[in-house]
Amino acid sequence: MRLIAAAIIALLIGALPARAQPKDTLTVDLPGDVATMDPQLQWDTDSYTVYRNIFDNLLTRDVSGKIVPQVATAWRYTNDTTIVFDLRSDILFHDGSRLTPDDVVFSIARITNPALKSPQLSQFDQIASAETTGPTQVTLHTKSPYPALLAQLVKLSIVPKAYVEKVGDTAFNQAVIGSGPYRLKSWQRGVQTNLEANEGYWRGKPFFKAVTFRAVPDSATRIADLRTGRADITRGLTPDDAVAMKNEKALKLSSIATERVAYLFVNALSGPTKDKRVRQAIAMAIDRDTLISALQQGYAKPTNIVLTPANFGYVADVKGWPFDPAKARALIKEAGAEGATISFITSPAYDRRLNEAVQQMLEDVGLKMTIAVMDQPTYLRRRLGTPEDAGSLSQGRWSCACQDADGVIFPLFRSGSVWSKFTNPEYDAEVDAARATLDDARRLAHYHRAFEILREEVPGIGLFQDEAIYLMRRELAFTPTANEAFFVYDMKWE
Amino acid sequence: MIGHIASRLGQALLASFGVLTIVFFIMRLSGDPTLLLVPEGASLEQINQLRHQLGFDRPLPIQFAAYLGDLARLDFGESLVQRAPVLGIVAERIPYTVALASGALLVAIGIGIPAGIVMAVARGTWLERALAGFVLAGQSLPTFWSGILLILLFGVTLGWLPTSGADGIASLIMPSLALGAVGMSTFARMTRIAVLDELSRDYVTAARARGLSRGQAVVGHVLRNAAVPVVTIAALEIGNLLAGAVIVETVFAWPGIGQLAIQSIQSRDFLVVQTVVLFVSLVYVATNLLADLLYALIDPRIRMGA
Amino acid sequence: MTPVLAIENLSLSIAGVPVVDGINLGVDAGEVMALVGESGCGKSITSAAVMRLLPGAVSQTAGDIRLAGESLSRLSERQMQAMRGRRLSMIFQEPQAALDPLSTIGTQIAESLRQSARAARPAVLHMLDEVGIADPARRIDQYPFELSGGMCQRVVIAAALIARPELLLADEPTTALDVTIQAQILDLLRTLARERGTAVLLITHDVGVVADIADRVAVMYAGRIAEAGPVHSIFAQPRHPYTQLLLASVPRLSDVPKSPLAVIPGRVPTPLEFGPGCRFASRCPRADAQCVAQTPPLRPLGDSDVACWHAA
Amino acid sequence: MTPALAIRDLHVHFPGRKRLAVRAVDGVSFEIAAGETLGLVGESGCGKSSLSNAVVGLVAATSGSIEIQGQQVVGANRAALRHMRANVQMVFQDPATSLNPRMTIGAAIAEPLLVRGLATGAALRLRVEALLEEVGLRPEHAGRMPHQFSGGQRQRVVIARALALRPALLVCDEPVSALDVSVRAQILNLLVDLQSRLKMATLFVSHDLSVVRHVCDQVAVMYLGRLVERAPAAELFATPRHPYTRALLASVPDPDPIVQRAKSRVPLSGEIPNPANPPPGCRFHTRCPIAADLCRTAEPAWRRVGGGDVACHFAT
Amino acid sequence: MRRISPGMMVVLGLLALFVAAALAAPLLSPFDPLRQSLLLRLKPPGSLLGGRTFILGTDDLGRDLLSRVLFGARVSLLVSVVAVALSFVVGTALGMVAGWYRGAVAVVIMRLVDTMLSIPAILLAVLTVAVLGPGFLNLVVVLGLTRWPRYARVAYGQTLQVAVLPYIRAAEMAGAGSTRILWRHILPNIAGPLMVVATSEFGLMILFEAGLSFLGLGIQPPAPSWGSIMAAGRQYVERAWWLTVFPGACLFGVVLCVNVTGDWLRDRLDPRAASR
Repeated sequence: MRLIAAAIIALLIGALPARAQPKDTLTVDLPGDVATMDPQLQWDTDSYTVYRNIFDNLLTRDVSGKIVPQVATAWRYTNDTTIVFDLRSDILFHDGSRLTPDDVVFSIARITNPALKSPQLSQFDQIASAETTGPTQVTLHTKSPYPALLAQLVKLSIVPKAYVEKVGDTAFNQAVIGSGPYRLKSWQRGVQTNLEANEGYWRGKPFFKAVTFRAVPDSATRIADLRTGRADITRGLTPDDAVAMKNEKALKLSSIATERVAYLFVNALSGPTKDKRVRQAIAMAIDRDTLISALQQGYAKPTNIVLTPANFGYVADVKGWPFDPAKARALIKEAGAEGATISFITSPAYDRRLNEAVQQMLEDVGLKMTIAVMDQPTYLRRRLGTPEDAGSLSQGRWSCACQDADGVIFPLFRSGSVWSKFTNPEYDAEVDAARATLDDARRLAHYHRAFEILREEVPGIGLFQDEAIYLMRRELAFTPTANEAFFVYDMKWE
Repeated sequence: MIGHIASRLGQALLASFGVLTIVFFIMRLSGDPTLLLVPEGASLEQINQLRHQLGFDRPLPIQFAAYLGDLARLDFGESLVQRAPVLGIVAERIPYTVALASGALLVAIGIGIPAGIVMAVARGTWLERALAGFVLAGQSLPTFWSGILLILLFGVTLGWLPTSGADGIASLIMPSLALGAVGMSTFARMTRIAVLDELSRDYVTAARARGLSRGQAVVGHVLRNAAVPVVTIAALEIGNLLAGAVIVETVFAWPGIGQLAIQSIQSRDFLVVQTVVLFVSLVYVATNLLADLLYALIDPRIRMGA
Repeated sequence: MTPVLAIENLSLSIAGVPVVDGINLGVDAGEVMALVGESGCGKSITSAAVMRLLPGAVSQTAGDIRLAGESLSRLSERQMQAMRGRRLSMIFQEPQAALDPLSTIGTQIAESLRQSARAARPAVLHMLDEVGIADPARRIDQYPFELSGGMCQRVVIAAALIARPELLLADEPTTALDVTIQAQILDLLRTLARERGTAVLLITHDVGVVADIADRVAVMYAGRIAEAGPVHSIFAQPRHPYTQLLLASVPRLSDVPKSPLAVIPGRVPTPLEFGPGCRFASRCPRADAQCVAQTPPLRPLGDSDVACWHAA
Repeated sequence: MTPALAIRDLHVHFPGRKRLAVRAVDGVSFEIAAGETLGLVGESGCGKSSLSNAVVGLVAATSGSIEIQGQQVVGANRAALRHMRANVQMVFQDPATSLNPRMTIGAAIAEPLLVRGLATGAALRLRVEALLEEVGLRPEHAGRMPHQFSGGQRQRVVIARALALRPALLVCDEPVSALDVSVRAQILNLLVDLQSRLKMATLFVSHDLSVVRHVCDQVAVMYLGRLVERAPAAELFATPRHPYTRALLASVPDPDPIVQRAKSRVPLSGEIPNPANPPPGCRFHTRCPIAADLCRTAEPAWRRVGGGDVACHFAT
Repeated sequence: MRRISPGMMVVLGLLALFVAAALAAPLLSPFDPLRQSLLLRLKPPGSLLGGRTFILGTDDLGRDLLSRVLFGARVSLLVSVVAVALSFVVGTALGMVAGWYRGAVAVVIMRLVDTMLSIPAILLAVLTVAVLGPGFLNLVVVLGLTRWPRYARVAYGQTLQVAVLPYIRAAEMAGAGSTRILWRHILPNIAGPLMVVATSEFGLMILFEAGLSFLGLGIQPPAPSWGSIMAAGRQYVERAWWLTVFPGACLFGVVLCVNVTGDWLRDRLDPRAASR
């Protein structure tokens, strides 16, 4: 009780805001708090945004999206399942200890150990083993040829072996130590995370002496924070928010097309959409251009397939279904599906307006659509459950954070995948083959055929490439990237 | 008196146990968090493996027994999402919640009770009607809307108050107003009724017959008598405050347990939700016990066990 | 001699409906004047009018109330407050209800003195003793719920009389009490009134109580006074038919058991049913056309005043 | 012939504060013969209401026996009690709360007949109308709501409802004390009239001695849970033998100032003691003007004096 | 019978107007409340576009706001009425049973009441929606399930008070069974204070639905309720004020009128029904 009282007093009189000072502190408003500081546990966007600034990863992507060195300086395949990494030797953790190949091996072993119960396990479980093979060298073995390996390793943060083993997983999560440009100073759960610059960072001293990440769930409140100078940058805004902020003098908007694709899932195994003609008719009923211009206010780029140009495997020449309501209506009549009820399941996480716009478009071609909004876990349970339970249609925004078709259409449409409500042996063969080779040209050819099958069968409809919108102070220099990375190290005042 | 309190405490703990049971089973019925924890491309085997590791494939009664066993050892468990001890996660939020609830209560009581008294004493006048309109307004606007209006007015346009967050007393003002508004109207209405009720009693006429003015009679006799029903409402209102806090805390980015609870429900972080709910129910129990003690303080009949 | 209380042509109405209609009444010092009548006849509201504690809906439409010659109707509320408790005071039907359950009886008695409970303590102790409460030093700090109904009524009387008012209004002071306690309280009231020269206006429906302590009596019916005069005359020779029937309807210990009691047919008219004539006409065995058409004035007859065309 | 009501050594205790039972009725015995009216007199808190409630089964007796027409009420189960209640009905003190304000008086009177399946439809309606006439109301009143009636008329309705089942025993709990003087006379006349016509046994509970004298054949005086005196009405009022009875009689103000003021008052001081902790010996000794040392220690036996019984060491 | 004051007449009249507008929504609405025109998004009140006048403007999908507010009245009022009716029935029944039988039955029921009251209603509602799924019926069930304890408390207290009145004893003596006594004698006489609770709950239900809409779990789109229109329009408070102000004003008006009516009923029916 006395602790609580003391805490309240501290809350009321202490912790006064570090308001709009000379600003060697950057304040970031995020929609949510960090779930775990441990980079090998949660990897939701908000957590990732924060801890990615504390840790270095084995590999990273540059602004153009190319995979480039970070802890690893170079890598080479010695055979289809073995890859050797050369590592930097000049990286120090925040406690002063040196980052060694053992730390890298430890990080891989740790995240692939089921006992850690890491939600990221499935991204790394193709790795069979890792070993130190030299003073600055690590060798990885995969279970089979795994083309997406490098893309996955971009997300592998290197944690300090000695420290983690000493304090244990739980304590590490509370007080992480990394080798990145910022170190964790304090973490007020649910409120904010304070980072301070790692002055001895191997890439050079960071521009901002400190960073504060605040958790502000309501986007209207985040915008108000920006307008009053309480925060310097925020994300997670809708296109309408962006339009409203266009004329704010002190603020500027920045947006980038991401690897996130907005699509409609179409259940090919159950309900009225079991009929291919109905699926094709739905594809023709959707007016992408209006969605992009009216709802997205232009903050999106059309795509005909369920993939964005930011991903490997994107094929521009697979033509989508044109917007043709008359033909759609005819097709539905032909299928005898006039007035059939299309059940659309969704959650508050997805844009309500898009759902309703789709509803209107389907009704315009003679279908009936009911929308059922449930909370995210319930939605997932149904969407990933049996085809009968998964609804006929739903909206999706997919990003594998690997910028590779394998991370998108394989889980979405390959038979046996929990997301897939579609079976097509030819399609399965193509995506399996694309996964089994490291040859980019061959992979692309497989994906081309795979997308042609998807176009004909319509188990999903690509809508547009989503854009990430950032609102920030006019003088902040920040270049957003397709994988929505948020490196404070790369930001500065202009 | 002590026996009474002990029996109330026993019944209250029973109620808390009921709360735990209801919440436990409803949460489990609503699905487990495995699907939220796996990355988007995970296969069914991977999902099932994680579910097994987390123990959600066990029969519900066994999970419940295990939970109660842990609880009996005061082990609140570890959050699935935050991977930290639940007790710590919840405890960190409690000061914020207490601060917000106190602020809101201050608004509710500080405005509501005087307004209620004035409404009762000035019954039938324009003053009563004006106050009634003002007071009921607090109960007639969705907080998610009034909250954003407050932010735009006091935060953005006037720049008087911080738009969000929890640093210092200034940032407590707007959330307290938004949250306290609902309670304020409840208090005002109940106080009005209680005071009117007392004003109609003989002892008020008797006091006035002894030469007390209406005001003196109200201050000297009525208010104390009217306090008992008002204290009852106050105790119940604490529960409502914590419930209303869910939306207010979201709008104002106030890191209290309301926000924690809703986020934990959405992420099916069972143990956090259960601990929050347990805390709320214990607060409810405690405030009701406190109300019992207050009755005794106010009313000699209860104090002396008549 | 100026009467302590003089009610002159008092008329009261509730939301425009007349409920008390031009009554006249006087009470002298040391005298007990009983205002007797059945429920709804307007007797309680008359006493509230004297205290100027009328409920919001009731308004005084005519007449004046004088306390020792001074018109109360003309006083401001503040002046009236200064009078209440000091020059005129009141006791109530339900003694438990008339006391604030959460204040000690000492505090409540002291209020009439406009002194703090501490300063007034000796006077309060003395007064408690005077109203016959044993062990006043202990009782003074007790709460009403710790006292029996009879003791509470003694406390209420103490609070009413401590400032030695000239007039005491007693509204059904013994109705809620047991007979043995009623006898005690009536004795106490009579004794204190005599000793202190207090004028008492006793509101009651119980003719036995009237017979016990009143000096004079006014019988009220439907907002008007039917008959008024000395207790002995009225009981010995009631002249108004209502008074006659009222007295005859009371069972007495001296009656023949199970013999039919006198009955007044019908029921009391509500204020909305008041006609132009005598308000008892609809139930009166002697009523005729004149009674229905014209209001009988209150006129002297023997020792009393009677409002009946046929009284003789 | 079985008496309409026979009470033997009846105790009704309630849980009180600090584990002390409130002995509301503490060893009372009496009988009411068929067609007879017994007045039960006493001040508030003496236990007369607890006793009458126990008789009709609304509160449970702690021990002892209550027989209505030979049927035991104490310890009877729900069904037996329901059956028995056809034989005993009650008239309550306050007509304002004795009738369901949301039910027509016709429905209220019909209820006992309806729920026991004794009459339905037209027969029921006729029966209700007859009952209304029996108590001096007009049949067309059946459709009205209680608030449309005066207190006296409501009490008539309550009586009609109690008569519907033609009970052998009628319990009247202060039936006229809430009524105005002139109305009281009407109800008393009605009760006397009904008694002579229907020959019901009546337990008439009242604090008002003049009313009791007017309607009762027998009178029992109760003080602090016990009977202190029981005698035929005429005898009790002519020669009260217990000092408490005498005090009660003296306290009743006579509606004649000459009689009243000529009366010698028996000073009865003090208040009724706490029934949870009654005084030892004679319970009345704390207030009794003739109490002696004996009274403070020995409980007086119940003995026959004249035509009645009395519990006083000194009664003659 | 007291007369109704002119002020109260205005309030009751306004309430009747809202109900009438809701009932007559199909007749009064100028356009289909669900019909979108994505090109006519967020047009201000009074806009004349393509030969159509949008009196209250359009929403973020280009639907006519006036039509949506009118149809929203139907949904909002219906949700409240049904939810109040449901919780009224459940709570009153349980409260009366507890008050009538007392003893163990009362302990069990009233502990359950305490239990329900100590779970924040909105959390319980969110969880229950997750279990039952969304939809009008489920929403109403959720509201009913979470709000019944308030009625139960009042019904319990009132039943305790009424149960000792002579007319209940008379009914017992007449031979009436418990069911008859509860239904014919107790319920009609405790209905007044319960109605007062119901009126104050009515407004809360509208707000509650709005709160769930804010969390995305209220009425299912595209059907409009005042709460869901406001929750959706909240994002445009500055850019398109009309989206929140008009439904907000209606909501405010109805809740105010119902609350005033509740206070008035309370003063009229039962000045002692102070505590919930």
